[in-house]
Amino acid sequence: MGIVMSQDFDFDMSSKFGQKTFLAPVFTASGCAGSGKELAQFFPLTELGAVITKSIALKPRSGRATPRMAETPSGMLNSIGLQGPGIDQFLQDDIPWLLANKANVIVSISGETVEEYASLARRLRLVPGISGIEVNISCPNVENRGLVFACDPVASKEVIDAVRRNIGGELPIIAKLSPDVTDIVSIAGEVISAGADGLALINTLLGMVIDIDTQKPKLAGKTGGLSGPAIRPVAVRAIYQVHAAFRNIPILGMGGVASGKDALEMIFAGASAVSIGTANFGNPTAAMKVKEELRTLLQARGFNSVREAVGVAHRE
Amino acid sequence: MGIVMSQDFDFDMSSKFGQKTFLAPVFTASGCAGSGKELAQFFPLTELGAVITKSIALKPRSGRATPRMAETPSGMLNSIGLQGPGIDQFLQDDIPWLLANKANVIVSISGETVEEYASLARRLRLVPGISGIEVNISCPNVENRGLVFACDPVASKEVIDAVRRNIGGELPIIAKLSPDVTDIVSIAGEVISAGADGLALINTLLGMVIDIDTQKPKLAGKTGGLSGPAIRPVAVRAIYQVHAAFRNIPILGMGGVASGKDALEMIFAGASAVSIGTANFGNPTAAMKVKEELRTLLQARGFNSVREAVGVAHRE
Amino acid sequence: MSKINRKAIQADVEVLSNKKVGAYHHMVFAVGDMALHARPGNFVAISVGGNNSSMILRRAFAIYRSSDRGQYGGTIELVVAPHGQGSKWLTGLQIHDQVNMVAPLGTSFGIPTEPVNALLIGGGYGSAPLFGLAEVLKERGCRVDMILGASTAGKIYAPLEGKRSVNSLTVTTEDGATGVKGRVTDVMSELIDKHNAEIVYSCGPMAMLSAVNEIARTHNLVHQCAVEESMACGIGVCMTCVLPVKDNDGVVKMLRSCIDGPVMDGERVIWNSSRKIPEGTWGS
Amino acid sequence: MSKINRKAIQADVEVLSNKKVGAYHHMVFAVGDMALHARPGNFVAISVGGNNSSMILRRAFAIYRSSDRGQYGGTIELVVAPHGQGSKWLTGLQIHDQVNMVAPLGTSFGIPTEPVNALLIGGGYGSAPLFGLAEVLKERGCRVDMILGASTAGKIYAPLEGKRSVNSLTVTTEDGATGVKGRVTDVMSELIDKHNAEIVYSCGPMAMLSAVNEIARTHNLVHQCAVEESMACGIGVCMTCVLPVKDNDGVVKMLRSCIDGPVMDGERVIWNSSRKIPEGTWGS
Ligand SMILES: Cc1cc2nc3c(=O)[nH]c(=O)nc-3n(C[C@H](O)[C@H](O)[C@H](O)COP(=O)(O)OP(=O)(O)OC[C@H]3O[C@@H](n4cnc5c(N)ncnc54)[C@H](O)[C@@H]3O)c2cc1C
Ligand SMILES: Cc1cc2nc3c(=O)[nH]c(=O)nc-3n(C[C@H](O)[C@H](O)[C@H](O)COP(=O)(O)OP(=O)(O)OC[C@H]3O[C@@H](n4cnc5c(N)ncnc54)[C@H](O)[C@@H]3O)c2cc1C
Ligand SMILES: Cc1cc2nc3c(=O)[nH]c(=O)nc-3n(C[C@H](O)[C@H](O)[C@H](O)COP(=O)(O)O)c2cc1C
Ligand SMILES: Cc1cc2nc3c(=O)[nH]c(=O)nc-3n(C[C@H](O)[C@H](O)[C@H](O)COP(=O)(O)O)c2cc1C
Ligand code: FES
Ligand code: FES
Repeated sequence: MGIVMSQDFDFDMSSKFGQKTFLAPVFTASGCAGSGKELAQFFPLTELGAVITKSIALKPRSGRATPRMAETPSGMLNSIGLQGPGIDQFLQDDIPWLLANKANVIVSISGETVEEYASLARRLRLVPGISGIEVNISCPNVENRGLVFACDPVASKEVIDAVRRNIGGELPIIAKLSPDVTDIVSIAGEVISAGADGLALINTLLGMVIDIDTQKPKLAGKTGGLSGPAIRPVAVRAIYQVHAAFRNIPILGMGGVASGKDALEMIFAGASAVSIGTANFGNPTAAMKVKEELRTLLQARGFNSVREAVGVAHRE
Repeated sequence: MGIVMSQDFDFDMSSKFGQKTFLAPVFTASGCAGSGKELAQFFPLTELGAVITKSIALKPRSGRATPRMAETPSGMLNSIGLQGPGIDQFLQDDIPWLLANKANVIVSISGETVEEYASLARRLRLVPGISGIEVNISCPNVENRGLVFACDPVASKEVIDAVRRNIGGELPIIAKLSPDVTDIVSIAGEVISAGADGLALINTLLGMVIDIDTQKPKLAGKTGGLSGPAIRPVAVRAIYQVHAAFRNIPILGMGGVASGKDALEMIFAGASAVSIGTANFGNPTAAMKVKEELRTLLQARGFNSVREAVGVAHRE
Repeated sequence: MSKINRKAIQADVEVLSNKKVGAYHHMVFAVGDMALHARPGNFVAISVGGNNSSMILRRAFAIYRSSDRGQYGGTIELVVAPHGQGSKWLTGLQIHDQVNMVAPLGTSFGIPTEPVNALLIGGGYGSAPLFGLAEVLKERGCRVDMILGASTAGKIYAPLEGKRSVNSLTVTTEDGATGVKGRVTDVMSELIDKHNAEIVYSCGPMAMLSAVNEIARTHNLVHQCAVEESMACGIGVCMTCVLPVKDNDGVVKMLRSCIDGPVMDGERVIWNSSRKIPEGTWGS
Repeated sequence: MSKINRKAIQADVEVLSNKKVGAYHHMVFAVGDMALHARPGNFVAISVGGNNSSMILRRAFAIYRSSDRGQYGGTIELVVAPHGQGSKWLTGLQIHDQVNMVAPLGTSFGIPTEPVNALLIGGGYGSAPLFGLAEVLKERGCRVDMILGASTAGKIYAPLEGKRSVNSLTVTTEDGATGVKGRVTDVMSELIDKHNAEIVYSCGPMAMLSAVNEIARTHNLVHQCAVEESMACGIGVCMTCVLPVKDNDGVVKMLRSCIDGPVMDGERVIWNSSRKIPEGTWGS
């Protein structure tokens, strides 16, 4: 059933994406938790709502050359370039370990064509035990001059449509959107109309750092994705705008969450749960810290569940 | 001639926008230097490339209600709402003082319709002594459902076109773009084709902070503009992308510049000069610090002028 | 029209002393010439968090006392509540640590040219600027009575040497732990009458100032108050700290509390205007 | 396949000592049980900048020495160069200050089961992990010779007690201020021959490791090196710290230097691959 047990019987921290219920409101963000094993030495993965795996492609990918990261004020740039073993080896190595360790798993997928997303969905519909699929559409579309899917409403819709048609009934589809667009609400509308059960907001912002000594972009890939507390106000805004437009679509909030306070901000803005990305790097136990602090803050404010707090900032 | 004298005879820090030469590469960003008087007690305004005035509208505006600001990690949100006395009183009070104090002045204008921008341009063409006009197109277009001009290539072009036709020959037009768009290069292309002599990159990013105690957006205006070091990587990326596409259009770089190192990053990315915004709040002498540090860094790298350093990060 | 405080100086200054007093920290800084022109009501703006700080804005603090001579040259004293990130960092500093300060900033309390009976009202750390004011008023021959209020005893800042400069001190606490149980406004009317107050000075939370203003108005008293709005710059360049104030011609404008304030004429302020622009405000 | 260091612990640890030595700071931390499983080559990851830091990523430092007993319980020692923002903050700490540390992390130097002649080569602060390694090798009956190089004398870190654990120490500096003028690779071949070196261990800048590897290869020697790539997490979750390495089947993969390293088999590393993915890399 995709339900993990949690220690709290008195306080309901669950969220629901499609048909799946997740008992803890804190997830790990795609690409920020390794294969799960690496964090598992710091806390039990069963404490998470789910592990969202690093976006996986059909084929193995070496990713981008190094340097792949640059620290920025209250943030960082990364340009990993979706390094990964490809779906086959991923399903063979990573998934069994996660399931054996009773982690809830949401598989994040990435493709270069609509058809690749469709193929990935077909592969995943047959995999028992996973709890959802996150569709990372912040990837360049090779069939359209490399324009990122998430920047184009039509392409975004096509991808989710293809995944929906190929995934079958049960697995919730979470569409992960990019903030680098003029109108995130309209992109959200498109993917919802194509059948997304939930939204992940937000992916990184496109940024660049120049090394003043080499006089070149610091990252080998030149641009990179900006993440961390620096972008939190942009994430909160995106969540607020999208929740205002689509009250019934659950949102997984992310972008600089490092404390319970940060998580609460996103929940008040309209997120049903949050994901921890960059904060894992600075603090391997960040997810547990966020979860504990969030519970304390919610209880102090008289909420009996996370659900009650979702979107309260929209009340007049 | 719009040329301010500077103390350096050995090192050329000048930049050129249209027909005007500015001897110092550090400007103050619109809305971040009051009327000029307030900073003048900390350093002589003649040390600046120019003072860019707070965006002025045709009519007086009270701006937004308070709270108007929220501090964020390495940044801040503001929602001033373009408070100002309107062009008449501005030309009567602020401009004469600035000119009497020998400051170089670039007037920033904002409007709610294309016609308002045109009217503002007509008013400014008759004003002796000013060195340029910055067109802030990050304003809601009342004739198009409040959609911000800068988010719409057609509207952006129309505004610059109207200003160009009304301003006359001499005054350089600097179009100030918003980073909240899917494709800033195409917007840049439109305003350049309409006759912009230079670009100001970037305006603030739309953000939000929620107060977890009141459970409401912290700002009375709900959303606000994110500025400060947090957004610098986004600014550097925008400058780099636009300079790559339009090598001959001078760019005024801004977004989190607080040190000479930050300024140099933008210059290497393609800016001809930089503007200091939020950094003035934390440090009233930030502009002078940036200017001195920038000179030292450039000289240490063997550059004989700022101009030589513009865009060097694009070299293969 | 704006009253830029042209005496403001920016400098790195040294912490001379940092002592916990009730819920607050009394902090002394060696500031050199910066102290020369500080007047009661003026404030300082301090950078917080150190070199690698994620906090990019200064914090404003009312000047509690200043002295332009003494063992350490000029000094400025503050009363700081460890509230959020910035003030906690500040109150965590050690002797000899340095901070960057801009001061003196803003307007100061208007001082009557004739001796009058003054009632000074402070809420929480809002008492800080009132003791310096009391001294000046006393020097001018005024009678000075003071009311200090807070939620609880620890939040009343009333040091011994401060008390010496007032004719009477009335304390109110909401929990009744010390002084009169209640709010400053519960005792204000009575004290106005008792001491024949002719002018009211106040400093504290906006809600208190508003309530004080109402009572001062009904008694037809001049009310000088030091307002506290969120400030991003403190020097007049950002326009975040505004509040609606009537000008000489009765026109309501959004004025900067860092330049046209913090001390303002209470009668001119349009109170309770947070989250809305009052109707009729110029330009709205 | 990856070798997660399952001994890693996260804790707030206390600065016991912080002394400037030449261009570096020798720092000692009271770490309790964290020291128990530290091996030469392992590193620590430290949060920098304090509570309000704008630096969100940890900094990695090779463990110079560790001890699981003594006056202060377990200790870990580091050699830190005050380079940029983070390391300057760290080296500015006082005794009794606390930092958050995750350790021990990464792989350790492989120790030969038989006594062999080992040549240890360090560049700059890269000497740090080599002294602990030398001690272990000596215990195993190995002959240990060491070369340390740097641009100038102040950047050679070679404390007296460290020197005791090696049979010979050769120093090179690029400016010739001390030792042989030149680079470690200028004296390396000669020392390999002279001492019949059978294995090379190295730690230092990537360019040095690459040059050392080239010479080790021409002498047909095993080369264990501790690489230094920019790390965002240090614990294997971010994939920023990768470099191309041949696996057992000769396939080149981008491996994480924080988990599959920092100590790697020099022969397997594809050197000089910054800013490009070598041809034939798996998945590219
Ligand atoms: C004119 C003036 C005088 C002041 N005098 C004193 C004083 O004498 N003693 C004292 O302890 N504090 C005083 N304050 C409040 C002080 O400036 C800080 O706002 C307060 O210490 C909280 O900052 P923080 O970093 O701890 O909290 P945070 O919550 O981390 O602050 C975040 C941001 O919100 C702003 N903010 C938060 N609370 C307030 C508030 N109550 N008023 C205005 N802005 C706020 C901060 O300035 C900061 O920009 C004064 C403020 C003003 C404007
Ligand atoms: C495995 C390993 C072991 C290390 N051991 C030591 C040691 O024993 N002593 C020591 O002084 N330093 C060591 N370093 C380097 C150290 O981690 C910091 O990178 C260095 O102190 C610079 O950080 P900063 O904050 O001062 O500089 P900044 O320039 O402010 O750093 C900005 C970012 O770039 C990264 N970075 C900068 N320079 C380097 C570099 N040379 N290598 C990797 N990342 C870099 C930083 O980690 C940080 O994320 C080691 C690094 C690694 C990966
Ligand atoms: C190193 C790194 C790798 C990432 N990889 C992925 C990825 O593979 N797929 C994806 O959808 N998002 C990826 N992201 C984006 C994060 O999942 C998250 O959306 C973003 O970083 C904002 O959250 P944060 O500020 O908490 O990190 C990555 C982020 C980082 C920092
Ligand atoms: C308080 C405040 C007011 C601003 N007002 C204006 C304005 O009136 N017109 C405008 O074009 N930009 C305005 N800006 C944007 C700045 O000019 C600048 O583009 C932006 O803040 C990024 O630079 P910074 O990070 O250096 O502040 C304002 C920014 C701030 C923080
Ligand atoms: S605080 Fe910036 S104008 Fe008052
Ligand atoms: S530093 Fe994050 S995976 Fe190695």
